[in-house]
Amino acid sequence: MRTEEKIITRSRNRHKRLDAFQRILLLLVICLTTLLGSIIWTMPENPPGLADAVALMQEHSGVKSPVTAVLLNFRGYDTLLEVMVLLLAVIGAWSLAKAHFPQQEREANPVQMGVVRLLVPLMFLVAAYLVWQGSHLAGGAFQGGAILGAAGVLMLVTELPCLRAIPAHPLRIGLVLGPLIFVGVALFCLFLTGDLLGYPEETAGWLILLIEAGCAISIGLTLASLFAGGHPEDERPKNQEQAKGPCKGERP
Amino acid sequence: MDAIVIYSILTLFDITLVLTMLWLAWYLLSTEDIFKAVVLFISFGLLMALAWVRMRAPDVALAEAALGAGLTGPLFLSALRRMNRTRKGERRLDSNENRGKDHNTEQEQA
Amino acid sequence: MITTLLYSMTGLILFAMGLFTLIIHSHPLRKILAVNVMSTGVFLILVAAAYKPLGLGKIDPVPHAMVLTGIVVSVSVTALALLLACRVQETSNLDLLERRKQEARPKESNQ
Amino acid sequence: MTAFQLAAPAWMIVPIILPLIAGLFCFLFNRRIFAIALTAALANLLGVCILIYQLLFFGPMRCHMGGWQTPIGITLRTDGPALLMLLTTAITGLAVTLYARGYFSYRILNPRHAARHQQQQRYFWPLWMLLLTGLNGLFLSNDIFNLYVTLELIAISAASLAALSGKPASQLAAFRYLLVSLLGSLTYLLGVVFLYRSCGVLDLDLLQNLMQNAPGIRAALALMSIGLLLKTALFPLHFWLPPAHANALAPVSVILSALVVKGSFYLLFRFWFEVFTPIITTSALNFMGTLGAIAIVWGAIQAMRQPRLKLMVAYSTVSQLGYLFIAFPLTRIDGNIHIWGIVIFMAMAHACAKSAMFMVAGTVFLHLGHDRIKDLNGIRANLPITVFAYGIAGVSLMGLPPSGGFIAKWLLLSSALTSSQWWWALVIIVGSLLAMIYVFRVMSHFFVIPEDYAFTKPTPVSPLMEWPALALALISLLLGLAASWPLYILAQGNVVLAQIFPGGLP
Repeated sequence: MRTEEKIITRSRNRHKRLDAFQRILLLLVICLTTLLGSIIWTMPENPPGLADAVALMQEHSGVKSPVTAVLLNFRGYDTLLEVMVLLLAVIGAWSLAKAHFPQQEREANPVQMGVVRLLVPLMFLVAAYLVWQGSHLAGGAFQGGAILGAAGVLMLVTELPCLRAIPAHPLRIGLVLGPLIFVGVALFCLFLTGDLLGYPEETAGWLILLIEAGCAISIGLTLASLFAGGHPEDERPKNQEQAKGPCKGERP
Repeated sequence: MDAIVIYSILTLFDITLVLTMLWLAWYLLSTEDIFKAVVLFISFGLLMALAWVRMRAPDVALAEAALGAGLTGPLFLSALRRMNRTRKGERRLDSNENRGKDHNTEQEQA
Repeated sequence: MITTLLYSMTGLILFAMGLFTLIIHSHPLRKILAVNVMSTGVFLILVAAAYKPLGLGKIDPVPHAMVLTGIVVSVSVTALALLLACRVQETSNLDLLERRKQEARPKESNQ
Repeated sequence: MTAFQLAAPAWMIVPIILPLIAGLFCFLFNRRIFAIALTAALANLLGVCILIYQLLFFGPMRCHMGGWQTPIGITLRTDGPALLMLLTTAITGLAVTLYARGYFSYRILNPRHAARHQQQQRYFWPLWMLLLTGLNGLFLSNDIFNLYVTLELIAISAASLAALSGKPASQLAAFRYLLVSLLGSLTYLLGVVFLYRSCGVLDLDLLQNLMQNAPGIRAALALMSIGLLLKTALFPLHFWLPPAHANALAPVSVILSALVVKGSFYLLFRFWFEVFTPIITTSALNFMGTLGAIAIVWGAIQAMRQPRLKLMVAYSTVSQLGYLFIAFPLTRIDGNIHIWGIVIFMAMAHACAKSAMFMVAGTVFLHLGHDRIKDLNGIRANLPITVFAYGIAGVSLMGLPPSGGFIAKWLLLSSALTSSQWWWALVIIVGSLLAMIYVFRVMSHFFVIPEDYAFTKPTPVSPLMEWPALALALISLLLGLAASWPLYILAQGNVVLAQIFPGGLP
């Protein structure tokens, strides 16, 4: 602990002066930035892009918003993998520690409770609206999911007693719901059209909305679980009750 | 004439926004106090949302506002709180009050 | 095109500042903050390239989709890194404590 | 049902979507996780075999995701190098899956920490399956932004796996590993941004056609290369690798060392020798070769000095990665003939041999409770198969005939000599000698049985822990005998190679 303490105090009392290594590094970074900056400076004024190509195919995508079209139709495979990245973050977090809840029940602050009662339903509504309008305006699964996640964070901050008892299995189902729907739709399209995620043109809009709804729920749960910072209370092997080995992350 | 006025106002806005962002970023990266840095990071995220709107990227702006301010900030704050609590907990453990409870340090195989 | 250039340069400077901080600072939270600033810089360059003033052509939606993907990825990675940083501190503190205990009674210690 | 004809490119998604679904189910269910993972690993191998069959009979293929053509859609593609990497991943992955089963069941038998070990196993499977998804996606993808997403997928799952053991050292190493991976990904992404601004497309084929010597493209190449080098742990950037690989659980070390670093290396190599070839300069190639040479010697010297077996194997990875980079400067003069063969051979042989080595290290650790090299005496009496596997894998690492490592080094040597760049040949020979020293140093401890050695009753080690290691070691040994077969696959669809060996390789 002494060394830890020392490191901490050293970083606290860091002097403004830089040592030799840091100066060299600073010089290097400045050179790099200048070089890259000059390259950007000389780049052509109208960079080539895919705007026209996307606009050309827009009407076949089933949605009116170009960003949603790119995200869920033209480059839907990217988004599928990215939803997996989110899920991976939760699996990684659950493997690291147990969620932190204070040991004793605490009487919730009435002001906080009032805020939660007022805000959380409102946030659910906003999230649903964002997912719905994602097909023609700004919005979509990520934005809706982020709002849902923020609602979850709000509830976690208030330390609602009901959150402590959330069982692991339904939570897991909720977390994989979005990815499962996504994969399911992708394989369904494979059967129908021979291409993974190759939506039939007339139903593309509805399939995209289905994926977005599922993903929004999962993303919201994912972000809230990440905030909770670990796996739920009862996430413990079933048949090993006698071996009361302490879970990692359990702290006195 | 009008176009020029709008253009110069916009450019002025751009320069202000950019300078504020750079200053904020520099400040949050160099300040001694981590808590202050996190709070500054949240406001930096909000400014970024403004910049995305200016870049005509409303989708990104929405995501940044919700994720940057609504989630990343609380994440950092809770991590900071957890770290501080650990340091306090360590002191308590250090004075041998809870000797029996520090079970997750048993040397493990592999 | 001054706007594109302005924001691109800002993004580049943000990237450089983040990089510098990431290398020289030792506090884990500051490192994670630095990575976040860096990623914001990269996204800014990407979106600035797609910018067209109102009425001067279409905006390229592909970079926007890419940035959206990137933001969500960076949030999840940030969360994981923060948790890992907390775990590092918790386990290393307890480990040091344990080691000192073992040093205090070296006879009983058995690897 | 065009999707299910054997000639259909849609088969390409099998190695991606199957581990993905398996990962989801492994996370969702509490029981039968191993059955799910094993099924996925077997089906993955089968899928790769189908893809190889396709390549041999129908040639390289492109699969347009969602049916969208290249400028806006994402394309997957198969060719010789990608399929050989996929095959290596599938075989090693299957062996790791079996080994991990044996490893975890052995540890759960220990009642003291059963709950913790069970929990580790619980999360190991979904993380490993999703890592496999990321790797397969990386080898197949033909789109620079999609490659970024797969890189992130790999980075997060690899860092989580590295932290799985819960020991303080592993957590710190994993944190550092995560940060380095993130830095690498971000630098890569900045390169992608520069490339998109210069060319306006994301597909590798289209980029190849647009390649010109513009400053923006050069900057993009430099940034992407730095990002990937950081992930591949080439010499000055290797600092994060030994702690992360040596402190992880044994199956995780296998995955990280044999497969994960190969992913970013494969990407780097493909960029340099396929997409950006017109703007690569000789000095850049020589620079990479020099770094590789330093890595070979430095890694080997460090490996010789390590007190612990796992650390030694980890430093040996640093050294062996250097051979992959020493191939760079030999290409220009050699006219691109051998280069893919050398590199893919080296990667395959190293993946098999190094996984066998890490499996051996893990088994020894479980058996003895430590892996200090000087106290390993006499383990041969208790773990004969494991020690045998170590010896064979060592042969491949040293590059003795008939191993796959020998073929790769022989190809390297011959191109170095024919292009009269003898200094690279010198480095290769010195590296092999050093490898011999560090392999034999451990071997001598395995075999020497001191006089006062007390033969303890051997604790039964699951056969699942011993046989996969031996199988992989044998594969890396026999790779040299069957060398013409991978080279034949490599020649499919490769214009240069096909001209040289019209009827396949002798």
